[in-house]
Amino acid sequence: MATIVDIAVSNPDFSTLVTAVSAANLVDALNSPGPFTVFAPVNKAFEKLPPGTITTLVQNIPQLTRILTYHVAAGRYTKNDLRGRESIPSLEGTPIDLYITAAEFEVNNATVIAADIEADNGIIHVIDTVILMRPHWFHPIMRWGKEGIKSEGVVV
Amino acid sequence: MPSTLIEPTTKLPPSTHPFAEIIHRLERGGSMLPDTEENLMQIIGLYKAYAIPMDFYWRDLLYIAERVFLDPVPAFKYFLPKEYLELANHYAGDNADLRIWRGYATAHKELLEFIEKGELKARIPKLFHHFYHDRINMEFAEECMRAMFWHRNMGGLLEPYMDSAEYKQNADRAIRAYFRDNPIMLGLYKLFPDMFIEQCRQATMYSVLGLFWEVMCPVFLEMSDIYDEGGFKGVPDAMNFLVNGIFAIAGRPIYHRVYIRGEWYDIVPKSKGFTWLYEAAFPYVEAVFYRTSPFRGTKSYNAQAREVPDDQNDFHYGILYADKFPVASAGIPPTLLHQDMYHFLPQYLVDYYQKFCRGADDMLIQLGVSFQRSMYNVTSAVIQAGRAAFLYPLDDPNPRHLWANRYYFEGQLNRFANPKYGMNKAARILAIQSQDYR
Amino acid sequence: MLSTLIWLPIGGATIASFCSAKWARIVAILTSSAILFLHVLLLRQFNLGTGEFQFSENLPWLPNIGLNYTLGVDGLSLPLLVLNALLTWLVLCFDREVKERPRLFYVLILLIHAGLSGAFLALNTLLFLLFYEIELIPLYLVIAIWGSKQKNYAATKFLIFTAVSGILILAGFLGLAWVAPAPKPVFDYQSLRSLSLPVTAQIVLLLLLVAGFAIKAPFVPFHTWLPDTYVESATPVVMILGGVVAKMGTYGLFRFCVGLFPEAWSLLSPWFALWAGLGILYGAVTAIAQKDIKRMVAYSSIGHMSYVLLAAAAVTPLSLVGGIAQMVSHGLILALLFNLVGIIEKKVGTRELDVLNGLLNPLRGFPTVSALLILGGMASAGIPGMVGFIAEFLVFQGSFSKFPLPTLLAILGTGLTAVYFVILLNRTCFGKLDNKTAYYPKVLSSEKLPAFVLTTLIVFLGIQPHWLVTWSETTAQKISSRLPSNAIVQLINLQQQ
Amino acid sequence: MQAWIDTIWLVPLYSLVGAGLSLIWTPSITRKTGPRPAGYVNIFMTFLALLHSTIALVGIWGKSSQLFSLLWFSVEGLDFTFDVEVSALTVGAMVVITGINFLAQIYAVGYMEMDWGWARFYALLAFFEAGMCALSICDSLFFSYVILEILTLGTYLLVGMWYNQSLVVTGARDAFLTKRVGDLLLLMGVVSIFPLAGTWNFHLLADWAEKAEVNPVVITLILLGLLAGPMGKCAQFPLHLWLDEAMEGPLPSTILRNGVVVPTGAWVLIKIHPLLQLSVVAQQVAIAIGAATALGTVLIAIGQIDAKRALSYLVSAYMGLIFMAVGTGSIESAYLLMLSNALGAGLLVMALGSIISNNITQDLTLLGGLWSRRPISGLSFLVGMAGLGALPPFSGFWGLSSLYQSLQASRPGLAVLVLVINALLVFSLVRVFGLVWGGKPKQMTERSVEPLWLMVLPMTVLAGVVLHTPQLWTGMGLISWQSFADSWVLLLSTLVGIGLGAYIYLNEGIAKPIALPSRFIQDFFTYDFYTPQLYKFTVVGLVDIFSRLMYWFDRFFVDGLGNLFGIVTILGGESLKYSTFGQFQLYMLTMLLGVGLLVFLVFRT
Repeated sequence: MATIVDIAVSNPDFSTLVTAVSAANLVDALNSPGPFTVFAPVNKAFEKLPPGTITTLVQNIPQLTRILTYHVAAGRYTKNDLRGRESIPSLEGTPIDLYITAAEFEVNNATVIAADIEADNGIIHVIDTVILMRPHWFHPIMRWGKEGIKSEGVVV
Repeated sequence: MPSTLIEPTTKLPPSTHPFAEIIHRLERGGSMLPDTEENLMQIIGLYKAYAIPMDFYWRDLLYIAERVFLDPVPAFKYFLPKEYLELANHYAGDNADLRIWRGYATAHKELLEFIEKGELKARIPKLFHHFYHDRINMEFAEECMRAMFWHRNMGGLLEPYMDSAEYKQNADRAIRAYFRDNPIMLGLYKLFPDMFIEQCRQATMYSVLGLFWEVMCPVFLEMSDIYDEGGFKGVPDAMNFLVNGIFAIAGRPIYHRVYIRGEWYDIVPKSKGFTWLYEAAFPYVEAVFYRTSPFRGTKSYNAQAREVPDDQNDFHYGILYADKFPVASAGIPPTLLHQDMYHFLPQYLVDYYQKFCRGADDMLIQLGVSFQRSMYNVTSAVIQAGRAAFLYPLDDPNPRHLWANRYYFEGQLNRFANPKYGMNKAARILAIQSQDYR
Repeated sequence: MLSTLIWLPIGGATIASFCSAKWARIVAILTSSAILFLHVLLLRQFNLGTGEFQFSENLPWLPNIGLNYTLGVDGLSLPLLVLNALLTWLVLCFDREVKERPRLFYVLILLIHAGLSGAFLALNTLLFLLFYEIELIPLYLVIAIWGSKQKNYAATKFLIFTAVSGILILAGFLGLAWVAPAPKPVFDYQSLRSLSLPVTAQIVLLLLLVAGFAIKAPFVPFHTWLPDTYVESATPVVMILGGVVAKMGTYGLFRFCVGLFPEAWSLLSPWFALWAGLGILYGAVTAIAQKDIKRMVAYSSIGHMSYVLLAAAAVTPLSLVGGIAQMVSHGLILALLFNLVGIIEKKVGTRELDVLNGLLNPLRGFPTVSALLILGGMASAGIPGMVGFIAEFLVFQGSFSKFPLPTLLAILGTGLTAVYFVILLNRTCFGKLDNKTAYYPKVLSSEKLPAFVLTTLIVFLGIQPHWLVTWSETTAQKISSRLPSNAIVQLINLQQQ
Repeated sequence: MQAWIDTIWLVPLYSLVGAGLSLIWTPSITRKTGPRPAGYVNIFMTFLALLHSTIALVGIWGKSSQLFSLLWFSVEGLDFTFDVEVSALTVGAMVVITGINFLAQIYAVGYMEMDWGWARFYALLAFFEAGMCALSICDSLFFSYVILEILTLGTYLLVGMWYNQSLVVTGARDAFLTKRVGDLLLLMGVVSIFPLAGTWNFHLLADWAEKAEVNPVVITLILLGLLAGPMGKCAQFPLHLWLDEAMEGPLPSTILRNGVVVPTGAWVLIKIHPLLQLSVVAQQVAIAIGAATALGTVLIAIGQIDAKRALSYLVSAYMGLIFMAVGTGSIESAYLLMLSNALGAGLLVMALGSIISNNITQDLTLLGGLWSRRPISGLSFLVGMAGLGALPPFSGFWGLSSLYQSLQASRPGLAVLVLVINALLVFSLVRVFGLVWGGKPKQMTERSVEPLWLMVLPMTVLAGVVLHTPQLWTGMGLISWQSFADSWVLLLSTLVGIGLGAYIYLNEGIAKPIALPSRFIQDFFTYDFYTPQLYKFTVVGLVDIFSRLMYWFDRFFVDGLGNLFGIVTILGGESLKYSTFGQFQLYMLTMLLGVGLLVFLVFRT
């Protein structure tokens, strides 16, 4: 079977991702045994980003690396494996939020448009939006919004 | 001619939040600041007036972080050498990494003129301008830095990194090199190493804020130029420009290096992958717009009076909560910033302020209120950018997504409705909804 | 010379009443400036060496009833004349508040000035009374025309009280003329002074006069016209009213009560001293309870006039100089305070202590007005370095050896003065401006000018008090020397029993 | 050299000139540029004053004091003369005042770098400096009163610096009124002593006191009045609360206040000390007040969680010791204590201020763990402690030991009290040190750097001065090591204090905050013996109720009577609402009646 990188390279929909991964020198890492679970944004996902975003990242490889590693989790997780979990830790360090029902599979604010693409060294879930690390205040704010002002939720 | 807002296809029931009207405006892609021509003029004018002192702030912050570093008697830290005045902004000019401002990369011409002549309009030695307090109030920039430094746990990876062994090693190398010829300081360093490391952390924070403002300065200048060309149709346009700017620059590296005897010492190397958005922008907004520390002129520091919160998270003394009327009274630090902006107000704003309240006499307060409006707009941009980055488009057809957006907006606005320590009373969000607040 | 002081303002008023409003103002300014200049001349020519009346003028008028046009000035009347000239000048030159019927206003103020000068200069009891009464008409009109809401009530109350005061004084003077052992009724001050009357008669007449002047000054409990009148009057009016008009009461006390009935005065003075001490406390305590800044300043006046009573009671040269100084200092300070309070009321639209706040704010408040208000309040509370302290201290030091207890009460009173002025300053000047309402118009520099002039004088005379006290030294000695010594008083006391 | 001495009266004027110039930079006058020149100008003027007084001090050193008088004005034979005494002591006091103000002003450049009220602030500091310098050469009771009273106003304005803040407003009010109470009693004393002594000159008063024969009750009352002034200034029971509230003012002014402003009262007390021999009761009262204050406030200080207040109460305690010293006639120790306090208390405030300036909180329970990162401030604090407590060879010891020895002979009970107070004082300082510098970092102290050099430099300079004071004293022959041998018990009490403090507050094993077994007792100390409440229910409440009552009486009784009278005479002036013209007629009627009566009376004869 093919590695994660092989699969990505073979699909023109991932061309931006592949460019980014090679710019960040992550090809070798993603070719290693792993296993990894990769949330792979399609080209359209990158196009959704405002102009200039990619330029800046490509100029700054460590920062690009950080964004890319946020799309990768250690271990091989299919959609079913992930069911019932709220999040999994990414390689970058920040957890990736999950929302999974029978019909839906969302990570952060991205929707998985093709789940469970098996590779030698892991598994790929194709997503329609580039996901970004949610800052630490994100969840308390969401909770506070949901519970209303009276909950006196404190932003940590 | 307000700019067009989004009309979502899927509709949610009306919000029941105390600021429901503002929530609805945000959901349609608007700003917390109402979309009026007057507001647009005020905020853009203030961005311009802010950008020019900011051009000094970021250059001097970097100068202090990189050159002054741990000088025990930094008496001349506000005297920028030519090198730093000519330092090319990475986001302006022909050789920019990403050209945000179409102008030039060196220090702004109005700034240079001010440094040279000041309000005294006299070509006298710099030192005299300095002692006459005819200068940029760098103290304000340093206070913002201190707020970011003192308030902790605002996210990002840099903050924990500063406590790591790796950081201490880097700092140690730089400190030893810096004090190579100064046995007294070296001896002190031996005795109290933590004191020096802590100073070094502060220098790092100088660098962080300098790098943050290096970006904001051309952004604001460009906005002013676009406005002058008739480019913005309304407040949301101005906000969206900021949202796009935030995205574009999000990945900008944050680092700290020190220049000692012709050699650069990395204290926080670029290779750590620290980014502008996570390590500078978010902490900045949190520390400066929301928290800072109570003005001594308005709150008692008496521990028994319990006016100052016990928990840093409850601090709410930033621009979004500040009372602008005491500006220029004793103990009101933002006066420094307002004075700096006062020098660079565009003519249309000067004329505008002349027409209200006491005209030239209380311009400092009037521009302070405008500044508050403009910062509510910047905060709106941060909130919208956060929504775009971490949540869903405003015209998302999925109601669950729209609900998430609403929770997000309501959660953000709860910060202005919280009765704890009277934050709801302090927040000026309702005041800026009206044009009569000035 | 002295006649000019009376007739010049009357002449000015006459001319002004035939001019247009604009010209009337110019005439008023010119007249008042000329008057002020004449007073400076008077100061220069005044002989400090004698306690006698100077520049005397005497014209028989209605000799058969003893009404003669006799004028003279001494160290008692001189400072008050100058105060009168100064305040009139300030009011006429700098006032911009009176927009309605300005011509009438200028005319009336000049007439009031003339009346007051006449009263201070008159050396004939009937002439004094004439001026004392005549000046009431324009005063009544300025209160009733330019006052605020309850002006009619206030003006009427003022009128009734002062009329009663006039009748009492008239009765006293007539009685005095009546009992005088002379072929014709005596109204001439100099002659009256040389009379020696039976003590009982002295006491009766003295009490009549004291009651009359006590209403005018006023002293507790005859003061109730004061708060209403002061509060309802327009700022320039109340500056004159509180600054000089009230001084006629204390002037009369010095001139006629102490001057004409030395024995009776010595006899009753312990009671007067106690009255003064209690009055000071009463005024201070009631002022503390006020919620309206103008009313508070008005109440402060009640206590402060009683210092003069204390000084008069003691009749030592020092206390008399102090008393005269206190009249001047009180006139200056009260005029300053009313001027500033008037500015605040005009700009903010309220005088309520609970509403006012944060006026020291440098951009949106009134920093200069507030700073001067602090200075004025502190001067009134007797903080050294300002004129109020000098006057009060001389009164205290002068009175202490004679009446220790009332003096200590008076000192306590200055403490309470500090209490209400601190309340006033804390509420109005300190604190934070309200974001919703604090869009007050700014104070023009021309509006601040009278306050600056007064402040300069208050501080200057506080630092260089020589210029305050030197005028009245010999006069005070003379008045005091006419008092019988303590031994004689005791003798009289014994006889009474 | 003599020229410098002859012109010593210029010293207060320098700072007054500075204060006057500052007005130019008030924000309502100078709008286009900032207010900082006001600070620089005043620092320069203070420097001139410091220079002048130092040169004069060198000149007058070892010479006898020079007395002269300047006539202010004279009225009715009463001469108001500003009597001046130029001696090493008085000029030395000037050097201390100008020196500390110089350091405090430089410190303020750093501490208040973001304040826009420099003009007012520096003008007021200069005002204080001028007042205190004038007081130090003043040899007249009258002028001492005048200066104290003016400084009371200065306190009101200086505490009221940040007038937008509500507690500042009440603090300024209370400081003013409390001090004013003392001043008024002092004024009563000033007024009432003159008829007896015939002079206000301190030297002449002292001469008079030696042979005066006066009514003991009268002189006791007068002396109690004279004592009240210093009591108010020195924040002694029961007039001590204002100092607590004055802590709402800017910290650099606290340096000056704790160091030298509060001791102005003690200075005047020492000046009137020769009079105290006229009344044993007055002496006893001075001692009792001093002892009660010293013990009470040092206990209150231990109960404070606010950093500034924990220090301010110690100043009251120290002043209490001076009251004891003056009451027992131990003047030399009073002077030593005063100097120790000026330097030590000032330094302590500087050290804590450098912490507060960037750790924001003043709450001691939220501070901690700063030693490794803030050692300079920590060391300065320790030096300040050595400057106050009896820790030989440092300066605090000598004053205390001198007092202890003088008491040991005459009043052993009080000597023991001094030991206790010293132990508690040291304990309270170790407590503060432990809470701020000891322990582990807390949220608010996780990030903390030594502040700007403009604060660190004056702090270290003052620390150096404190460390060298004993050397100076030895050089001047003021102290000798002999006294160390005589008062080793004092050292013991210090060690007990340090030991106990260190055991509790530098010990991780003991949970903090320390709770006393009785909540009541703890609150009793924390809330300052409930003095605010006491005031509220006694003096303040009384004045409040009484004033309302009197006003009610005034409105409804006095005024009502007047109105009734008015109604009877003119048939209801208010209710009938006459037109202006109608009233005018009425008045004319009264006039006519009066004149008619006159004519009738005249022609009847």
